[in-house]
Amino acid sequence: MKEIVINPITRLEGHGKIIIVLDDEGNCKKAYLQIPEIRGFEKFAEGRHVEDMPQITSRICGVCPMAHHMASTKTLDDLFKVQPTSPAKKIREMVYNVFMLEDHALHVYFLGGPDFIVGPNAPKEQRNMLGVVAKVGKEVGLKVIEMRKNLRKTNELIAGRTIHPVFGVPGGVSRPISAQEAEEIKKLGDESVNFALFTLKVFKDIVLSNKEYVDLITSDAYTHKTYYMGLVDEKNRVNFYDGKLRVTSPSGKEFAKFDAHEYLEHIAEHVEPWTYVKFPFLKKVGWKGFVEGEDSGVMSVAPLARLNASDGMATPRAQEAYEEMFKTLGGKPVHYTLANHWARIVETIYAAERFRELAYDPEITDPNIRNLPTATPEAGIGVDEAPRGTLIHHYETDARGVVKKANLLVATQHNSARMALSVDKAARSLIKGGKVDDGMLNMVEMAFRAYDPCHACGTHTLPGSMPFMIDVYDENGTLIETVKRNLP
Amino acid sequence: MSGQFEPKIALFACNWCTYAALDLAGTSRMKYPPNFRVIRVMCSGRIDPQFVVEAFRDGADGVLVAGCHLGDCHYIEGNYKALRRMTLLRKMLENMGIEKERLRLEWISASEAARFVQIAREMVEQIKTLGPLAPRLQVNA
Amino acid sequence: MSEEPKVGVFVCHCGMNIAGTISVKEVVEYSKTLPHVVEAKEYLFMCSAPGQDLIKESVKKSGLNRVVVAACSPSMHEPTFRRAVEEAGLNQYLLEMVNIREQSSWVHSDEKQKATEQTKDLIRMAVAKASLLEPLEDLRFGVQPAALILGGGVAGLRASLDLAERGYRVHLVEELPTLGGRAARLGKLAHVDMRGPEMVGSLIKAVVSNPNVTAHVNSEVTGLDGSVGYFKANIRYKPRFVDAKCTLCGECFRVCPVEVPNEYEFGISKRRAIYLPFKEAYPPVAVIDSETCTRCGECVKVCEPHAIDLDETGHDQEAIAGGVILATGFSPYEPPEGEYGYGRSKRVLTLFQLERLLDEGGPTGGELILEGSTPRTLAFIMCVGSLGTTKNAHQYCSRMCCASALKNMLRIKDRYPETEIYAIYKDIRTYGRGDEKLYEGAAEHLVKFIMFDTPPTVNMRSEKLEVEVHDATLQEDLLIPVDAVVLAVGMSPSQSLPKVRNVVKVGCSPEGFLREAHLKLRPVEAPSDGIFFAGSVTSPKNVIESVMAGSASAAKAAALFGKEEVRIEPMIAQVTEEICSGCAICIAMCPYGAISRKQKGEKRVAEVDKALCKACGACVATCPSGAMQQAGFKDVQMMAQIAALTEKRGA
Amino acid sequence: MMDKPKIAMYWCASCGGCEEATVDIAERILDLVNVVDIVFWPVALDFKEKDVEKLPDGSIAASLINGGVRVTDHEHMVKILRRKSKIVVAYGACSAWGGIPGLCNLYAEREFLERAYHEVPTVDNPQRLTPQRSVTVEGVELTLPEVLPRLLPLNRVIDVDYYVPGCPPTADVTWRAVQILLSGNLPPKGSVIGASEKSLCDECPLNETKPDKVLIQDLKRPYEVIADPEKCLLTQGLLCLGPATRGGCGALCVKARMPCTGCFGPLDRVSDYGAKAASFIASILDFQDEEAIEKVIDRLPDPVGTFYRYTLASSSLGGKARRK
Repeated sequence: MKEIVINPITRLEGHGKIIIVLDDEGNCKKAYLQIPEIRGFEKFAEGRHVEDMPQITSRICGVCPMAHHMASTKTLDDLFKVQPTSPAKKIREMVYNVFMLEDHALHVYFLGGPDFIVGPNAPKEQRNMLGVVAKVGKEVGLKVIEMRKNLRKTNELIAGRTIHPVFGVPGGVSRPISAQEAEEIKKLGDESVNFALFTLKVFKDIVLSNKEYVDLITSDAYTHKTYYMGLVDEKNRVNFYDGKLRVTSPSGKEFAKFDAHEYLEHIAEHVEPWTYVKFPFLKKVGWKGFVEGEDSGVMSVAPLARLNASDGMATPRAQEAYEEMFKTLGGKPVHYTLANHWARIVETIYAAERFRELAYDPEITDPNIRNLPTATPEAGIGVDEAPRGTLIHHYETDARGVVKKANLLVATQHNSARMALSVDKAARSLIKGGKVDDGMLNMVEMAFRAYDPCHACGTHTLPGSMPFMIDVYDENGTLIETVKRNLP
Repeated sequence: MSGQFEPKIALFACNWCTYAALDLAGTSRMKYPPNFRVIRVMCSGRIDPQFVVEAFRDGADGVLVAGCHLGDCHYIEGNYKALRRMTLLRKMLENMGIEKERLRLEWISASEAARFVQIAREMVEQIKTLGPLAPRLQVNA
Repeated sequence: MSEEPKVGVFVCHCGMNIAGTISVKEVVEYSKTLPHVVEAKEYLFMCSAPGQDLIKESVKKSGLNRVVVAACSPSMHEPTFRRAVEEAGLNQYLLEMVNIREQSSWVHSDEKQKATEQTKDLIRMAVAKASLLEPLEDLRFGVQPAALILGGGVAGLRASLDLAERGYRVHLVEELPTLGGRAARLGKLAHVDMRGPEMVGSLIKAVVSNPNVTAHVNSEVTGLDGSVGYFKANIRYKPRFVDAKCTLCGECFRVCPVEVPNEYEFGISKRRAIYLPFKEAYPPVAVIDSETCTRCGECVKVCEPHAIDLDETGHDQEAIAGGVILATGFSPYEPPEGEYGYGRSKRVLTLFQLERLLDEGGPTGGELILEGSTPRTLAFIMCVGSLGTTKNAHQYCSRMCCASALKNMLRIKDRYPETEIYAIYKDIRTYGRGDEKLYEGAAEHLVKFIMFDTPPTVNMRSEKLEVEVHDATLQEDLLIPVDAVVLAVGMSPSQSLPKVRNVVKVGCSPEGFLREAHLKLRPVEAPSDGIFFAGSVTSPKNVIESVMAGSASAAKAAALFGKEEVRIEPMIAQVTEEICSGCAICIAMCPYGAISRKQKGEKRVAEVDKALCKACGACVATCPSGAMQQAGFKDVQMMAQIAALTEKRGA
Repeated sequence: MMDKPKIAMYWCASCGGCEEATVDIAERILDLVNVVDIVFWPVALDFKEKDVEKLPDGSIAASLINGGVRVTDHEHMVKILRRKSKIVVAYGACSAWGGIPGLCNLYAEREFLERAYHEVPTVDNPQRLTPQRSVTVEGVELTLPEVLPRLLPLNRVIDVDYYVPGCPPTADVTWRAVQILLSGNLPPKGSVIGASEKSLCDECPLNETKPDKVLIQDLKRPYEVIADPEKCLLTQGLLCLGPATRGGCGALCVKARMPCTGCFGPLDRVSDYGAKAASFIASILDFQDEEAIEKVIDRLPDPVGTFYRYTLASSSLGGKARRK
């Protein structure tokens, strides 16, 4: 039996590697995704001042710090039994959509995007942000960079910082928005919507017009019939900031709809001894191992899942894109992992439109941004939709607001079981006869990157695509072949 | 060293009261355990919590911070600053698993040699029962 | 100092004092192995001439640039070795002493090996610190040969006169409208056939007639800048409304419509809003109490010499001095209302009120008359406000009250032989010269002495008072009907002290009196250079002791004024402006107001006034960025000393 | 002349915020890639030593390493990187002092494994499994790196040449640091580069609002008060650690009306940030009597997490003392 180790496929909360086990014919027998790191946030949260949690937990992920900061801030609202003032709630939601927009854009153009915009089989040197710039033109490239920069500057202004924000306090936000700041923000809101629509156009022109890509998206290798979960508003439309959690089944029926406070009745985590990541699953279905289908509790989150779990989008242009996507891909639910890229663009449009709506809301400059808590803290639960899926924070404190217990369900984690499936399936269908080449590895990698797990980032943000190094061992564990890519 | 654990105690003494009290203990030929290592400062108000944690890191099993009695400071109020700093520091040390007996703050006037001797004996005994600190800090040695 | 440190270690045997306990050989050999140590020597008596020569030679021969001396306490011989180091051509502050006698050999003589180990540790720590020592220069300040004296009582007057007679300028500042202080309001004094006002009066005359003295009466020091050698004081003259043209004809007193209790007579008599505090007050000029004066102008109308100006506002005056003497005295213990019936019955009075009653210069011309009659039985309750007799009482003994009470008992017996007197005491302390005679005298005159453990109670039975006390000697309860009760109250720290301490930065003891640099060795000096104490500002004193302290403080001040400059140890705080962010945290840390923020570019940074810094280091321990450091006690130096607590391999 | 200098970036236990920060230099990246080769090097993680050994020593101009050393693989790898790099830069708070994940040094590693895999309410783990160093599944041995007893800052494992502070370093700080590294004339070893020499107050818009005497009567927690935006937060009783914290960020948090929590770490002359921060805060508490002092200090239930938020792992004690 041979074993192939791919280091690292990417990093989630740390680093990841894939072990591909070949049978005697050299076909993939099984592939494992390992996350070999842990940092112990749930533990060292204990003893901290609970109001520090929004800033502490944002350090779980520097790519989506706003998602943690916001989930944590909402947990504080719940814990201190205080609602944010209406202006504060709007400021929060606006900032949050700016963040979703900026983060999705990053992925669309520079992380996952290159696989499609430049093309999966394009030379690796081009499969990166510079490749994208070459393909769509320098001014577009710079426009993207500029856009992202302005969006992040805006959030720095309001939230204090973009990476690890500080503005979240129970009952509101720490800083109001001045009238002339609001003028700038409105302008940016307009630009954002144009930018988002432009992005959809690029995607259509380059991806959808290319049959090869569409086949790829719909290919069996990237298809899994699992449950889908996401936050929805009162009309079951996608919402990133707040709402109820809705779960739809592989056949597209509503399976559950619940308030975050009931998460313990619906979600459990499975533990494997060979990886540090835990595998959340639907409690009421149960853990049946790494298998798909109605009977397996394996679920999926993030853009495609959110769209699958919803009945539509709350803004007009996003709703159009939503309908178009499902129409093109054969109706809900869509089980093609790679459709996440498209779904992400639908969400990009929603984020931009929602951002503009709030930017133009007069209340956004109202100085009444805080309700001071009076209740004694006890326990709180908060939820939001990170770019990479549902985020749930749950704290218990003593009367002085010192954390006694914390539980954190991190976005990417909800996808870990399905990711393992994807990797396994991709490896099985792509690695045959012990033949391992670069393009094939990229396919395996794509299966993974589609989920945009935190830090797929790193590898694609700059020239040179993800470095690879594969050892093929024989049964005695001696190295018989080494495939290298992008190594000095 | 003998098998018996001999604690090492860093003693930060203010020049005007405690240091003088130590001298008085000497001139009056009093006896107390030889476990103290005196570090002289002009005033207990000069004692920086950094000194204390550094002392623990560098092998002290205990730290005794001593100055003039409250209201009797040579520099009017330096010992109040020591009091505030050490109160906060002791709380931090406890949260870091260092028993409060290991950091002691005492007011010992120039004439209170006998009182120092009694405190010294007491502290050495307490720390002997607590045992050495160093091995509990070398986690990644 | 960038050059490589070369440390010499010198270990003293002090005869057998050290060598008898500590194995000096072993210590010396060990010292040689320490980083930067190029030489380690021992000697029988390092402080002796040959011992010092040994150090000097080594410095010269082996080019030492740091010296560590392990011997006795620095309080003993640091000056000696600093001199030696200086004579060897090194900066005197490149010396570090290790105290292995008082703090090792003498206290650990029965644990020789452990004491030797301890000594090695201490030397290792000292060497680590010494290697980082830097040369320092003493601070030097010129001296103004003039004194600023606060308080015009006997102590302040005595100090003023002594200094003036030595030819030094004196600014004597008295807060009240008259000089003389408490002693000027005593009746007949003990042992001398003289009234308080007469005695003090003679002193006042001598002082005010001396051209070197400027007496600022009815004035306060409202600001004091600078430090030893050069103080700049702001003296605030309160309005008196009456000038020197006043002849004390008394017309104005007659017409003034306002009448209030006279505080100078402790409330036993009344005064007008325009008044003279007491007969012998100095200057002999009336004064108007602006609080109670209604500005009706009646006095102005009747004043022939036109001495009154109701629009006077007072003024400020500056005074320069090289040293300051605080002689602001004490305040009598004021019993809370109801303590021994005080404040409830006019027949319960304090010793100070009695003094006024018995003084022929007093309101009754010396007649002991209470509510129109002379009491026939009197109880003196002693130790009121002292020896912790009541919950408000001080723990200390006020020292003067026993003698003073006894003196007054004798005067009463002398004037009204029939009077029956009880002395109810916790303890009788007639320690002063000749005071024992007062006690014997009282006994001879059949004053009845009753000792108590639990303080007596004073009950008011209609007209009569009765004192209820358990006689600790006879072990029986007594009920004594009396016509009057005298409370022998003690001394409290002066009520004006908080005001004074706002201006002159000095500490006080737990009792609330000012704190000396050293109780026994420097009893009239403040811890801060150039500030001296006279009289009862530091503890209860009788007249004799106060006058002595006055002279003593004058002598100290004179010794200062005799120099043309003073040298101060340079262990003061210093700011590194390049890293000071001007966060201002240090400023509030300084008890002497030595730190301020100065403009540097468009920002501000901390600045230390060398003259005001007293080297406590509180700001250094606080400075959050390490920009503030103390010469000779820098963080790096302290940290090196601490880091050497245990031996580090390879270190 | 020859090829552009190589700059490697390696991450240990970090959140990725440091990489994001480098991305935030935005269009300046394009200038940068003209002068250097940026070799992102995540692959190094599980690289076998022998493979890295093949690289000539010192062949990497500079390695920017972020994240604290949490597992054996990190430890192993940074040691190799040290040999291969001319300059090693501890980039970001975690690498420089352990950062927020360093707070786990208040617990033994088994305690947080216990918490994560057995205790949390969502966990469904009937066989009480815990991730293992090595397990064999279907005949294949799967190994995981070992979790170290304590998270270590980079300089407790290898020799570090320079430090870039911040959680994360801001784009400007990063850009300044990179320029210093490229400039050729390098500051003394051990220097903190890209940030300020002074504490945050120096660049804080509210510094000049301080009274001359900064004394505080109470310690307030941020959720308890609405701060006056025109007044220094510290003087309002909010625990702003700006005075003890290196400047360079431009007082971002204060501008958002939140107190500085110290992510830029200590200044050059401070050896233990937490002890120093505690020292200055305790010193300015305007209380004399012991009970009052105890009382106001009890307003702060978690002084360690407050003063050592980013520097516990690099503090004198490094974390919690082990039980006997």
